[in-house]
Amino acid sequence: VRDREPEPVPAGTDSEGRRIKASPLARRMAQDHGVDLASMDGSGPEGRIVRRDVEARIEEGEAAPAETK
Amino acid sequence: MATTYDCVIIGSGPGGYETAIRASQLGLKTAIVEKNKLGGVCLNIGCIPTKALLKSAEVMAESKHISDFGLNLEGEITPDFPKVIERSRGAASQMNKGVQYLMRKNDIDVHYGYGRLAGNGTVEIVPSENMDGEQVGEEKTINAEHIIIATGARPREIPPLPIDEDNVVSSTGAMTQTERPDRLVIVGAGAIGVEFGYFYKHMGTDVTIIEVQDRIVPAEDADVSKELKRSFKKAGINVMTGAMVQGYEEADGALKVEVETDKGTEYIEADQILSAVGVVGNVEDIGLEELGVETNGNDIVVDEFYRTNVDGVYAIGDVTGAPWLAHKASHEGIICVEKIAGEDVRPMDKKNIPGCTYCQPQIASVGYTEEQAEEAGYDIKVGKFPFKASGKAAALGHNEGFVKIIYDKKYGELLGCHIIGHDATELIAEVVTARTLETTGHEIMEAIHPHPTLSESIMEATRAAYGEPINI
Amino acid sequence: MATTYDCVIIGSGPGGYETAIRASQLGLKTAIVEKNKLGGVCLNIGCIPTKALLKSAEVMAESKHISDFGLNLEGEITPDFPKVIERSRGAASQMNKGVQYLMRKNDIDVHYGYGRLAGNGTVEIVPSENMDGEQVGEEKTINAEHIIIATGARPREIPPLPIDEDNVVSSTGAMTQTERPDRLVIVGAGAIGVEFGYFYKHMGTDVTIIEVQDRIVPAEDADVSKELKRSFKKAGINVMTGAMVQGYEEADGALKVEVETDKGTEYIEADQILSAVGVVGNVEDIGLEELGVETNGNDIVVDEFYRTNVDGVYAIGDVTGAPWLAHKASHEGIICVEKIAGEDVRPMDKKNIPGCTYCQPQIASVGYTEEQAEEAGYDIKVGKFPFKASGKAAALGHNEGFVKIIYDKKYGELLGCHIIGHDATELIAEVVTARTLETTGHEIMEAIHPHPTLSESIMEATRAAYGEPINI
Ligand SMILES: Cc1cc2nc3c(=O)[nH]c(=O)nc-3n(C[C@H](O)[C@H](O)[C@H](O)COP(=O)(O)OP(=O)(O)OC[C@H]3O[C@@H](n4cnc5c(N)ncnc54)[C@H](O)[C@@H]3O)c2cc1C
Ligand SMILES: Cc1cc2nc3c(=O)[nH]c(=O)nc-3n(C[C@H](O)[C@H](O)[C@H](O)COP(=O)(O)OP(=O)(O)OC[C@H]3O[C@@H](n4cnc5c(N)ncnc54)[C@H](O)[C@@H]3O)c2cc1C
Repeated sequence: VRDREPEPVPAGTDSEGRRIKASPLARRMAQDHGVDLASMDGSGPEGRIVRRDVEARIEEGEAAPAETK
Repeated sequence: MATTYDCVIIGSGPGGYETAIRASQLGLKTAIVEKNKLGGVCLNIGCIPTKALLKSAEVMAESKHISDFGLNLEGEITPDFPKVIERSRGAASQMNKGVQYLMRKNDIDVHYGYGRLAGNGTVEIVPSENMDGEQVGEEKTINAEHIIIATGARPREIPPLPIDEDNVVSSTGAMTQTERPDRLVIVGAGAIGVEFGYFYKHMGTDVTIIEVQDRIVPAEDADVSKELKRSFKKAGINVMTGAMVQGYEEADGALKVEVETDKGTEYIEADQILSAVGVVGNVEDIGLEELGVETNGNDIVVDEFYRTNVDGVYAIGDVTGAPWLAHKASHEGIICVEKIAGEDVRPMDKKNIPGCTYCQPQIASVGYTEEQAEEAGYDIKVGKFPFKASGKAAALGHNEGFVKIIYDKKYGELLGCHIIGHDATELIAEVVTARTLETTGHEIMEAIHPHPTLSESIMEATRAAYGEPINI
Repeated sequence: MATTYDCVIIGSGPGGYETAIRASQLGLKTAIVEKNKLGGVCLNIGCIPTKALLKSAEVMAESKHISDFGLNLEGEITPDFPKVIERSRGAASQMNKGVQYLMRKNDIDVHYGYGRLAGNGTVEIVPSENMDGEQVGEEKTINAEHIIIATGARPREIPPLPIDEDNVVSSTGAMTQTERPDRLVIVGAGAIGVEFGYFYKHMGTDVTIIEVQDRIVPAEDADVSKELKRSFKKAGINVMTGAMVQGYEEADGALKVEVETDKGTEYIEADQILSAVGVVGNVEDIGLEELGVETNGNDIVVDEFYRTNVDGVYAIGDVTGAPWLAHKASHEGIICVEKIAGEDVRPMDKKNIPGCTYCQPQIASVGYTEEQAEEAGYDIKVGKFPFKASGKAAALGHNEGFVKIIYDKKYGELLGCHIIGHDATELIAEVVTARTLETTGHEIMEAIHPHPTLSESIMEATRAAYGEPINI
C-alpha cells in the first residue's frame, strides 16, 4: 500500500529562469489552487513565499469573481 | 529627577531579561525592575534547578543498571540529598550570575525593588525582600515610553491544600528543602508534578501522584500519557488518575491525605504533599486596575505584538497566560521589542511552541495531538516509530518510548509530533524548525539523518506515516 | 532454472538492506545476496557495536564524577572488559535479527553466499564463510533486470602495519577481542580512531593516537579539532599529530612502534596497534572488469542516480566512495531504487550529509567548514555559542564544547554547522533538516527552541552570527 500523496512540488522558476523561493507547503498549496508563485512576492525571510502569502492570494481570488479578472 | 528610559521591563525572568538585551541591542535605553533575583522563576526556582535535580536522579537510575553496561560496582551508590539540592542551587546561582553579567555587558540598568505602574509612563519602585530574605532596592520612580510587564506567574494554590512550604510544599519548597520526605504525595501530573515524582522516587522517596483528569501529562497526546504511565509503574511510582484531593489531616507526625476516586474516598499516608496544580499570573498590585489595563482572570490581555489596551504598556511571558514556558516568554519579548523598535516582525505561531517534560523517559511535543488534529477537521495520516527498533537506543540501553508524527493528508503539512523517550527534549527542535520552515513529510524523509541516532526515528515515523516504513 | 527478480542487491549493509525494503515496497520482486551477515559492517562490526562500547565508556567516565551529582559511591566502579564486549556483541546481534525479520516482513529473498556479476543480468552465487566461521549459502545463479552493488568497504591496510588482528588489529579486532591491551597505539585520528581512543582510555588502557595530518579529526572544522584535542589531553589520552608510523618491532613481549615526527624518529612502547586509517571499497572479484564497469581506484563510478556505465548495473554506499557513512549508503539506495521504479526523485545534495563522531565530547557537522566556505568564495558570517553559557549544559554537568554556525552574508543561507559537545550527534539533525528546507538564519532564530535544551545553542549561535547574541 503506497501513500505517497501528496507528491512534493519542485521549486519552480520565474520568467527569467530564477528559482522561486517558496516553502514546500506554499508550493503544494499553490499548485492545488492554481496560484502562480512567479507572480507574487514572499513575506518570509529573504522574500521567501510562505503559506500565509498563498492563503492571502487564494482569498483574494475567491473574493474577486473569475470573470472580472 | 526620575531617570527616563525608552523601555522599562518589570520582571527579569527569561521573558524580561532576554527582552531587555534585545531592546538594548536595538538602540533603546533600557532598564529592568526586579523585586527578587535576576533570571526569574526559570533560572532561580524553575527550569534550571529542576533539570539539575533530574540529572542527579538520572545518574542514580542508571547506576542501578550499571552491570548492564558491563561494569562492576563494588559497594553502593546512594544519594546525598542535601548535596543534590546544593548542586542544583549552584547551577541556579551560576545562571543568575550569568544574567548579572549580561545586564552589565548590554548596558541595561537594573533597579531592584517592587515595581508598580503609576501612569503616564511612570514606574514606581519600592524596596522588596528577595528569596534569601535580603532587603533589596530603594524607593524611586523611573519613566519610560514603553513599559513591558513581565512579572511572570506563581504556583496556583487550591483551597484543600494551602501551601505552607512544610506539610504542603510548592515546587519552590520541593526543590530547595534539604530534608527528604519518606513518603510524598504529588497533586497534579503535569510536567512539574511528574518531574518531581521521578526525582523524589530516585532519591528514595515513596511517591504517589494524584491527577484529577483521567491520564497523567494530560496536555500531551494520549499515547504519550499511556507510555509514561507504564514506565512510571515499572519504576515503582504510584499513579492515581481521575482522583481529586479533598484535603489532609495531620496525625501522629504523618499526613492523611483524603482522595476522592470512582470507588469512593481513599486515604493515603504521607510525610509531605507537593501541590503542583499549575500557576497563576502575577497581575495583582502592579497598577493594572488603576491604569485600566485589561485582564482576563490572572492573564493580561494582549494583541499579537503584546500590546495591552493601554498605550505604551505591553505584557509578555507567563503573565499573558498559557503555555507557561520560558521559551514562549523570551520569544514573545523579542517580538514585542522588535516591533517597538520598528523592525519587520511576524507574529508568533502559537502552534509552534514546543512543550517538554524532563523526567525519564522524557517527553517533548509540538503542534497538534492526534485528537486536536481530528477536532480541527484535518484528514490525517499518523506514523509511529518505537525506540525499540532504533539501533542507537539499543546501544544506549534506553529503548523505551516512541516518536509519533501527524501529517495532513491534503498538503502533507507536519501537524504535530509527540516524542517520549531518551533525549526527547533535544530531538523536538528539528520538528519545531521544520514546522517553522513549513515542511511537508517529504523533506523530513529526504533529510539525511545521521546514523545511528535517535533523531532518525523522526524520519522513520514519517516514512511510516507515508506508508513507506523501513526499519519497522 | 535461475530465479528471476526485478532487483537483486549484492550486500546487505545499511545500503543494501534498506534499498531492498524500499524496492519491495515499490512493487519490485527483490532479492539480496550476502556473503556474511545481514546488516553489513554497520550493524555487525561498525556503527552499532561501537556505539554500545562507547556507552559503557561514557558511564565509566561519568562514574568518576559521580560525587559531582551529589551521589555517594562507596567502593569502586570498574569495567569488566569481556562483559563490555559481550554487551556490544549483543546489541549487534539484536540488530542483525531485526534485519532478518525485516527481510521476511518485506518479502525479500535472502541468498547467502558470495555474489559475482556474470553479465546479462545474472548473479552467480558461491558458498562463503561468515565472520563466525560458518559456511553459508550454496552455489546458484539468479537473474535480475536491475543489479545494485552494495558490497561496502573494508579497513584500509598500509604497508608498515599489516593487519594480523593480534599485534595490529583493525576496528573489527578492536571491538571483538575480549582481552584488553594495557597500552594501545592508534594510528589515524579520524572518527573511528578517536572513538576507540576514548573507549579504550576509559576501559583503563594507556592510549596514544598518532595522526599524520597536523590535527585530529582533520575532516572537521579546525576549531573542533582544537577543542577535541584539549578535551583528550584533559582525559589523559596522548595525541601526536604530524606524525607518521614507520612500522614496529616485537621485542620482549611488547611492540616498539617507530614514529617519524618533526623532531626525528621516536619509539613508543605498546601492547597492540589499532590501524584506523580509513577504508577501501570492495570492488575486487565481483565481475566488474569482466562487465567493464568503470571504477576509480576502489570506488565504483556512478551518476547522480547511482547508475554505472553498464546498463542495469548500479552501485550505492561505501563502494561508491566517500563519505563512508551508513546514512549516505541508505539514502543513496533509496534514491537509486525509487528512480528505477519511475518515481519523481531528486538527486542528493552531498553537502547535506552530516558526519558524526561518538566519543565524548561528541562531534557532529554538516555543510561547509569555515575554511571550505571561504575557499568556495562565500562572504560569510560566523557565530559561535559555547556550552559553558547553556543552562541545560550546566544542569547536565557537561559544558564542554560549542556550536559554530556559518551563514552566507548575501542570502543568509546556512552554509555549515559544527558542533562539539554532549549530544552533538542528536543536535545536528535540526541543521540537516533546516538545510534541506533551505533555511536562512532568520527561521532558525524564529523557531521556538524549547528551554532549557542544548538545541537552543544552535539558535544562540545563529543570533551571534547575525550580531544579535542574547545569552553570551
Ligand atoms: C518548577 C518549575 C519548573 C519549570 N520548568 C520549566 C522548563 O523546564 N521549561 C520551561 O520552558 N518552563 C519551565 N517552567 C516555567 C518557567 O519557569 C516560566 O514559564 C518562565 O519562568 C516564565 O518567564 P517570565 O519571564 O514570564 O516570568 P518569571 O520567570 O516568572 O519572572 C518574573 C519575574 O518578575 C519578578 N516580578 C514579579 N512582579 C514584580 C514586580 N511587581 N516588580 C518587580 N519584579 C517583579 C519576579 O520576581 C520574577 O523574577 C518551570 C516552572 C516551574 C515553577
Ligand atoms: C568501526 C566502524 C564504525 C563506524 N561507525 C559509523 C557510524 O557511527 N556512523 C556511520 O554512518 N557510519 C559508520 N561506519 C561506516 C559504516 O559502517 C559504513 O558506511 C556502512 O556500513 C556502509 O554501508 P554499505 O551498505 O555501503 O556497506 P557495508 O555495511 O560494508 O555492507 C556491505 C555488505 O556486503 C557484503 N558483501 C561484500 N561483498 C559481497 C559479495 N561479493 N557477495 C555478497 N556479499 C558481499 C558484506 O559482507 C557486507 O555485509 C563505521 C565503520 C566502522 C568500520
